[in-house]
Formats: sequence, structure tokens, C-alpha cells
Amino acid sequence: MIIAERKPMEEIRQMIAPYKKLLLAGCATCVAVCWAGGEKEVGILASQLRLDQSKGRKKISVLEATVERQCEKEMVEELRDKVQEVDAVLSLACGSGVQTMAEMFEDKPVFPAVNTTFIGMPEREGLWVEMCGACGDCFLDRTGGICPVVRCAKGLLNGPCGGTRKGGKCEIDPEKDCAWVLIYRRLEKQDRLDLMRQYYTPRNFRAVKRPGRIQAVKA
Amino acid sequence: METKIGIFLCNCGEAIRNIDFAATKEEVAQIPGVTCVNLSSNLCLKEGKEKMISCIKKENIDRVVVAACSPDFKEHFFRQVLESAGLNGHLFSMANIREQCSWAHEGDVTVKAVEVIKMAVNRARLLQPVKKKKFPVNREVLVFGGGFAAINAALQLSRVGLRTTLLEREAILGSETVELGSLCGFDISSMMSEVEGDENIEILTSAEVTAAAGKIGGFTVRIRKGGEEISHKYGAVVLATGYQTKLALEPELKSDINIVSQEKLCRMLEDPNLEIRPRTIGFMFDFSDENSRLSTLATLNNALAAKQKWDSEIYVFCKSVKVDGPGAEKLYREARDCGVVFLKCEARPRITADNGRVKIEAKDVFLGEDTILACDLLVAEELLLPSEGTEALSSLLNIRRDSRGFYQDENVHLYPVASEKKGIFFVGGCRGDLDLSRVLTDVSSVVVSVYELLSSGNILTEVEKVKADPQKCVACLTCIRVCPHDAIQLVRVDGGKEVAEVFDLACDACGVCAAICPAKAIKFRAYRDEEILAQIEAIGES
Amino acid sequence: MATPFREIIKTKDFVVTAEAAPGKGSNVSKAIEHIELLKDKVDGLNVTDNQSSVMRYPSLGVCLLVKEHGGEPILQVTCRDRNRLAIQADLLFAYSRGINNVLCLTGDSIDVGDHKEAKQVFDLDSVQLIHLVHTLNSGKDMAGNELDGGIDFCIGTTATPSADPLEPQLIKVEKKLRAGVSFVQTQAVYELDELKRFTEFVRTIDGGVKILAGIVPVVGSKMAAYMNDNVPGVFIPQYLIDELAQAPKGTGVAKGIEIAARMIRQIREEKVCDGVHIMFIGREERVPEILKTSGLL
Amino acid sequence: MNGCIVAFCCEHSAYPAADLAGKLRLHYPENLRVIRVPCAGQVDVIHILKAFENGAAAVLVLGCEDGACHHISGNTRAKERVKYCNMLLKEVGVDGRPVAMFNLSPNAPHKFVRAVNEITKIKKESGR
Repeated sequence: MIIAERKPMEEIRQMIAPYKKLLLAGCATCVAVCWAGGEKEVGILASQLRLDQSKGRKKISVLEATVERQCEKEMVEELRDKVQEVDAVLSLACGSGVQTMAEMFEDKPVFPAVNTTFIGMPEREGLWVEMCGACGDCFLDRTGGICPVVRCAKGLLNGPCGGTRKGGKCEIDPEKDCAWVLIYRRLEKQDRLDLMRQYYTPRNFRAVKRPGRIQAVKA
Repeated sequence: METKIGIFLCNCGEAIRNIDFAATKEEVAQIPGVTCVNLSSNLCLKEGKEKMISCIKKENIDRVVVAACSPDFKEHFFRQVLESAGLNGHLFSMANIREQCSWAHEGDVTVKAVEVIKMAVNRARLLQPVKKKKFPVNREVLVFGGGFAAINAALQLSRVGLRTTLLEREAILGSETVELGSLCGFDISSMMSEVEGDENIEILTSAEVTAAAGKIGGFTVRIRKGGEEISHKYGAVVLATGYQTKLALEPELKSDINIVSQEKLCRMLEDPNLEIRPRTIGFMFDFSDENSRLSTLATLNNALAAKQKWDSEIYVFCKSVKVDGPGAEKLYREARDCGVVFLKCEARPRITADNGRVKIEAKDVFLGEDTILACDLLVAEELLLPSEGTEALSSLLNIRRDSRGFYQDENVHLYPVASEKKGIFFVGGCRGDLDLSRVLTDVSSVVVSVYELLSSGNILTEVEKVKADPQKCVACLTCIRVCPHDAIQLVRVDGGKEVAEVFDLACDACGVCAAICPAKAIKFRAYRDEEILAQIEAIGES
Repeated sequence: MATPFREIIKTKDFVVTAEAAPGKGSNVSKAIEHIELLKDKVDGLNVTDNQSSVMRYPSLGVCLLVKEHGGEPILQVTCRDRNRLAIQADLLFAYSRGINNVLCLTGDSIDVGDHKEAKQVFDLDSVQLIHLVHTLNSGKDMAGNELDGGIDFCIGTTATPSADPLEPQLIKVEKKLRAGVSFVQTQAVYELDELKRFTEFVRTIDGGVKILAGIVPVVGSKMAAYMNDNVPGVFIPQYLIDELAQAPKGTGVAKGIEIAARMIRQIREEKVCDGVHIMFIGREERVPEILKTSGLL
Repeated sequence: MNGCIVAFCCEHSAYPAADLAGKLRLHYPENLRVIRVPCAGQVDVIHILKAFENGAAAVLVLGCEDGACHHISGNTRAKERVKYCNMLLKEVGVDGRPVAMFNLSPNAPHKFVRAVNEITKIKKESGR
């Protein structure tokens, strides 16, 4: 699941400053699940913008709409009539959704209202943690199913750095676990520590040629 | 289709004096959708009710607003009036113009009253009917435990015709209840033979639960007994797993011939061959925590018995004596009358071993003096703890415990024996420091609740009051994680997409899920955003 | 001319190195001062690479100064700021200018430094870096191309003997040793037993590698508590904190030096390891005092 | 702008407390408008924001006492939500903490009146 979080209000305010009528476009897929851009969040942001009393702010009118997946042109198409009515679109979808929207409505400015942050999973209600960095060269078979590329702050492949904090926490954040300590414990439990003793050569950063493009086998 | 709203104004037998009802009537009649406005002074009496019914029928009213007293007071009554007029009871909204308008302010409050009625009308316009449905339920009950509370619960449940399974971890029932019986004057053995002879009660000893799933009316429980596992369905679950005690002793001391528990003392008192005869006995309780009701009772009973049998000198050290149970005050008086000395101390007395005796040093609050007592026997303070396995069982059933590890009551004042999960109940010591009479009260209330739920084999309940729209649900699981009553689950619609589904029987209609749903997929009838916003929109109109 | 470090660790039975931290700015007079002070008193001067992720004068630059002033430089290379191309290029340059020793480390996270918003590289990790130096030593670059003029570095690395949990760290150390290093320099240690356990472990894998114990003098009980809370992999035992706390006001530094010297003497007398690496950052001028007190001068 | 105070009252606690206040003739400002809810945890952020869009001067969320919520954690969720709302409002220049949460029991009419008076005072001080 793609995880995102709302941008700071000041940033949003600057983006939309010249416009009087806006469409807030939500997406009912990933960003809805992570409480960043579903129908509820669209409603909250719309209400905030209507209430905006900060200095120099003029009254704006805000339309709200949420589509099933904003990264699908056909689904975004549903919004055409509404987009026609407004001066600009503020999208609460991930970067992919914002760009789809921008491509579909080339004559309208489309702005991102959220920062797309990572691919992750919920640890509990309302808390998401990063799990995958879409590196294109999956390493999980060697690490007991724990990704060192994103869950280690330094993306190390050959074991922990010397900065592990007491109790196996990360050098940069005592709230976060050291991925390599987790990997050690998992592999130890599975009696597969030999995997950790192996040497792994430097990563292949060409695994995904940027910009990424994948053609499925034609049926 | 345009709704037809009927407004019924009532001045509550002229208890509402600062509202101009004529003006109000005129004003609210203008609200779009309002078909008729009636004025009454006794809406909740027989004639008022009859007038209401005939008006609803005559005018073809499909939404009713009553502007009168508090809905807390009469909402239920008016819903029934609607039902008798052939309308769904949920197509009803009440404007509280009495307690929260007329009586709360001085001077004329007509303007506010009109606005409060407008709020109710706005809401009424959007209300939807809530249907009721009968759900079949399993009529069997599973009772955990084998002590006083469990046996009593099983017997009473069986007596009201519900088949009951008693599930006990130990090899025999009542193994820890025998002393309690002699202490409190009841005969456990007759209870046990009654239970064993009851065809409606199945007894599973040396048995434990390995898994539990399902919700009220249909809990599926896997039970392991003697290497075999069986799966069985129960309509309700009663936890009567009791408590255990632990001596609260300083680390350097341990229980021995001089320092004993209440239970040990009981056995000593009953032992005909006992050679020693303690001349001085000290008792201690209520220092470590305030849950000392049971140790107080044990002390009073044991002190009296020791006085009678051994004629010992008895000193009781405590912070306070809790005698709030029936008969406890009398016991306390008896104990004092026959010479038991009670010393009230704020601080925990110092206990030291002293040449085969036990030295107790305490500061008596009333005397204000340090007291030193050397006694032959100290009956040490006992801590009350949840019985072993409470933690495991609670996590198996997914119910909460309090800070001391006992089962947490949903709300101790309103529902002392109900858990937050409908269909799971607690009785007796597993929910805290209860004396026997309280345990029996627990048993009775649980039996009544379970009987109400299961006796007919069906539960009539409102359906789809809280409902997740499968089209809008993005299966984020938020509602499932937050539901305080564990009433939402993930299901496949038509064997395909997974979505959240509210289980109507287990739902307690709090709306926490609706308020948190990021996809706005959960609708709570009568409290949907539309209905709340309609009320808000009426504010400030006047 | 100083003796090459490679020779020293082969012949000398107690090796002493000290850390030289470059400053912020192009003024190198202070660095030269420290080099002049220490170059003949220690066997090698170990120059940090943007230490603690704080941007500074480069390690390479100070290493050249050490060389110019007749000392023996050890070049620290972290993986944080350079990708594999930049690291290889730097190593070629260093070797061409007579710098023959390299200490391979992961590097602190960019998060702890003064340019927190920068992109941290970590194209390689420390084990891969050691392999890389060996590749260059063999006359080829990482892509397998022949080098016109090879290199021959003496390779060292770092380790944390007081990590918690220790086992994952030991696996990492094992991988570094198997990659091939001539010396291991530890994070600051304060407990001899911990150090002993660590050296025993290292010896089971590589009997020949030289182990230098990291010595960081603690100059006050507050600093000790701070280090315990904030410097990962450092554990200062309570008795040392108490000892520091009892030192009269103004004598903290002297006390710290005394404790450090005591530790060094013990390490040397009990032959716990093959030498020490002294890090007295900001007080380089007092390193000779430590050496004197511990009987190394 | 209507300048009213909107109070979301939990039907297990604050609503009966408000009724009791009326029965005891404990007076409070007339601009209070009560919306009865089944639990403080049912009050959605958007309900609160919409009240302000409609011109409310302040919003009260009134739920059960700590540890006595009929729905276990509804009142603690409500408290978090009120904090969140104040943050959202502050972001758009609506300062002075115009949303407040109070916990009370059904038999606490004085506490109900105190909550109303307190938010009225906060509202006055922030000049709204």
C-alpha cells in the first residue's frame, strides 16, 4: 500500500492562492486506507479551506469528489464536468494520481495536497511503517523477509552499522528497530543465520532503469 | 418523494411557561415539509397518545417530531406510539424544549424553542426506518470455572432451561472451594452432587480451551480434554474463574509454622490432632491495597473460631475494616465483644522473626503510640490476584482486563457483569473482591441476562442500524481495529472483494466506526453526517 | 620518514594511533600544529572523514598534510558521502600521493550531522568497501577494468564490542575479517572484560589481525551520562561515572586522562590487545599527557 | 455568523446532565445548541468543522468520565479528535482553541454548566 501524508497547510495555501474555485479530488484506494486522501480527508481539507481566516485569504469555493483510483485515466474521466467548473484542482492522491489528473486535464493547474512517502503497512490503527522501497531487486529471500534496503536507515546489505542503540534500536531514532537486529532474530529463529554470514555484493541500481517502464507479456 | 412531517408540541401540563406556543406553532408550520402542527398539554397521557395516532393516520404523516420534554425521558414511549400508528419507530425526532430550553433559561425562550424544533425537523426529514430481525442463537452456555460462582451459575442456568457446560481446568470441581464453604457456612458437597446429577449440565474437568471465535449467539470454542479436541458452539459464555491469594510478606520472611495464610489457619482450626495451641495470634489486612473485603471476612470468621477453640488472645492490625457485606457488621461486633482487639494503623506494621515467635511493631492511629506485640502466630496479609490463566483466557476471548489483571467490567456502574463483548459475562472473584452475597447477586444478574438473550432461541434485534457500504468500503480495517465491542469483521461479498461487515447482534451502536471511517463507507442511521449536518444547519437560522 | 604502518603492525608489539579531526574551513594551521605535536609520538594519525556527518576539511587533505610533515597517515573512508566511482577515484589519488593506509567504515547517518537534508549515499557498505579496496589492490577496478598503475593499501576497519545486542555486530565483524583486514579499531571501550571477550572472538576468526582498543577519555560525569544516552555502542560503567563525579571541580580533564591512562596500562600489561587508538577530539594537545601517564612515552 | 455554541452531548452522560441542569434551574447562556449523540466517540471531525462553517463560535464535545465510557474508549478518542480539530483550525487561522472536550457523569449538572461557561469565557477572551 502506498502511504502518504497531507502537506503542511502553508504550502497548500501558497499553491492555491491565485484561485477562487477549486476541486478537491480524493482517491479511494491507497491514500484512503492510510487516512490521507479518501473521502473523509477530502471533506476535512475542503472544510478547512472554506474556514480559512488567515491573513489576506479571500473566500474560495470548494468542490469535493473522490474517485476509485486516481491513477486510472478512465476513472479520472468521471471528474471532467466538475474540473470544467473550477480554476484549479487540488489532488489528494499519490504522485501517480496527481500526474494522471494533470495529464487528463492539461488546461487546468493540478496541485498535490499530500506528500507520497513510502510503501508500507499499518502497525496498528493509524500508524504506518515503511516496508518496501520499490528497488526492483528484491533481497527478502536472504534476510528472513525483512527488507534492509528501506528498514535499515542506511540501506546496508551486510549487517548492522556500529550505531545500533541499546536494545537493538536504530542509530537515528530510538523508536525504530534496527532492521539488522530484526533480521538476526528472525534468521536465528529459523536456524538460517548462515544467510547473514554470507557476503553480498553491492546493489545493482540498474535493476529498474529510471524512469521505470514495465511491459507485461502480451497475451 | 416529499416527506410529510407532523409536529406535536406539548407544554407538559403547563410546566413549560416561558415559550409562546401559539407563535411557535405558527413559525414551525412554515418549515418546508411540515404537514401539520398540533398543540397539546398531555401528549404522553392516554388521550394525547390517541390524538397523535389518529393525526398520523389522518394526515398520512411519515416523520414525527415531538417538541416537549427530554428524549431521555419519553423517546421510547413515543417510538411505541409511532409503531402503534403503523410507522417505523425510528422515523421520529424529539426537540427537547423543556429541560434544555424552557427550564434552563430565564425569560421568554420562544426563539430558541423554534430553533431547537427546526433542528429536530431537519433531522427528521432525513431519517430512515430501522428494521428488526430475528437471529437464531445457540441455546447452550459455556461456564468457565469450577468453584462456588461457576457451580451456582451452572445450576441456575440449568434451572431456567439452558443447557450448560462447566469447563474446569482442574481434575475435580470445587477443589479450592471446600475451605471457603466451611468458612462461610455453605455446603459445597451438596452443590456438587446436585451439579453432577443435573442432566442439563455437562461437566468437563481437566479441560481447557485452545481457540475461540464467533460472536454472541454463536461462539465456536475448541476444547481440549484428555488429548482430544472438540469444537462446540455456545450462545453465551460466562467466566467464573475466580481469584487466588498470595501472602504479602516482606522479602526476608516466608510463610512457616509461625506465619500462615488464612487457609492454613482454617485447616489448623479443623485439625483434631493439632498439638500446638497458639496463645497470641496477630492478623493483618488492608495495607497493600484496598481490595480487602474478602480478607476482612476471613479474619473475622477465623478470629472468632480461634477465640472459641483455643481461647487465644487476638490482635488485628489493619488500615480499615470493610464490613459492607450482609452480616459483616454483626461479625465485627461479635469479634469485638468476645475480646478481639482491633488496631488501626496507617503504615504497614514491621514484622520480624523473634526467637520462634513473630514480632509486630505498629503505630496505632488512635493511641498514637508504638505498639509491640510478640505473637505465636501471624496470619499474614493476603493479596487478591486473578487466578492463573486469566490472562491467557482473556486474550483468547479478546476481552480486556483492568490494571490489576481482573476482568474489566464494561462499566462497573451500569453493567457490572457484562463484558464489552456482547454475550460474554463475568461472575464472582474473577472480576474482583466480592463476598459471597455479591457473588450470588452476580450469578442472578448473569442468569437473567443470558436467559433474556438465549431462552427463545432467537434474538430480535435492529438490523443495519450501523452499516458499512460494501461499494465504498476500501477494507482498510480501521473500523475492525477500533470497534470497542468487537462487532465488525471482514467478509467476502459474493465470494469476491473483502469488505467490513457489522454484525448486528454484537453491535452496540456507538458510532465510533462511522466517525473514523476514512472512506466514509459506514453509515449510522439517525446519526449519519447528513442528519448531524442538517441539525447544525438549522442553528442560527432564527 | 615515518615507518609505514603496515610494517609497524607487523613488528611492534604495542601499536599506538591517534585521531586527527579536520576543522571546518580552509585554515589548516591548527591541524598542522596537532600533526607536529603527535607525528613522532604515535605510530599513525587517523584522519576522520566528515566526522559525525558534519561537513569539514577533507580527510584526504589532512592525510596529505600528515605526509608532508613526516607522519604516517591513515585515511578514513566512509560510505555515506560518495558512491563507488568517487571512492575509487579518491583511493587512487590518495595512493598516488603516498597515503598507504585506509580505514573502512560505514559512516554515521546523515541525520546526526549538520546537513540533515542532504542525500546520504551508502552505495556501498563497509564490507563491500573492504572488498573494493582489495579489488583495487589486485589491479582492477570494480567494473573489472585494468588499472594503469595499481595500488596497495594496508586495510583497517572498525567494530563495536559493547553493542547491545552483540551477536549481529559480531557477524558483521566476522564478515569484515573474512573480507580481509590488517587491523581492527574498536569503538570507545571502558570495560576490560568486554574488550577481552571481543578480542577472543576476533582471534577465533583471524589470528593475525591487529586489534586496537578505542580510547576516548571522559572528562566528567555529565559527559559520561551523555555519552551513555546518546553515543550508540558506548557503555561507561557506573563506577567510572562515580569516580568522575568525585573528582574536585576543574580536575575533570586530568581525571579523564588518568582513567584513560590506567585503561591503556591494563590493556598493555594484560596483553588484551595489540595497541590502542586514542580519540581525544578537541583536546588533541593533551594526547601526549595520556601517552606519558600510561608509560607509552 | 450565528455565534452559537454547539454542544455534542453523549446520551449516556452529558445529555442527562444537561437535563438535570434544567430540572435544577441551573442557568447557562441561551446560545447553547445541543446535539445528542450515542457516544462522544461518534462525533466526527467533519461534524465539528461543519459547525464552524455554519458560523458556530465554539464547539463542545461532552462525554463520559475517564474510564467510564459506555463504549470503552469513545471518550478518549473524542479527546484526541478535539485536539486534532483545534490543530486543523489553527492551521487556517482560527485560533484560541474553540473546540473543547469535557468529561462528566450523568449526575453532574454543575459540571455541565461549568463546561458551557468555560467555553463561553474562552470564546470571549479570544474575541470571537
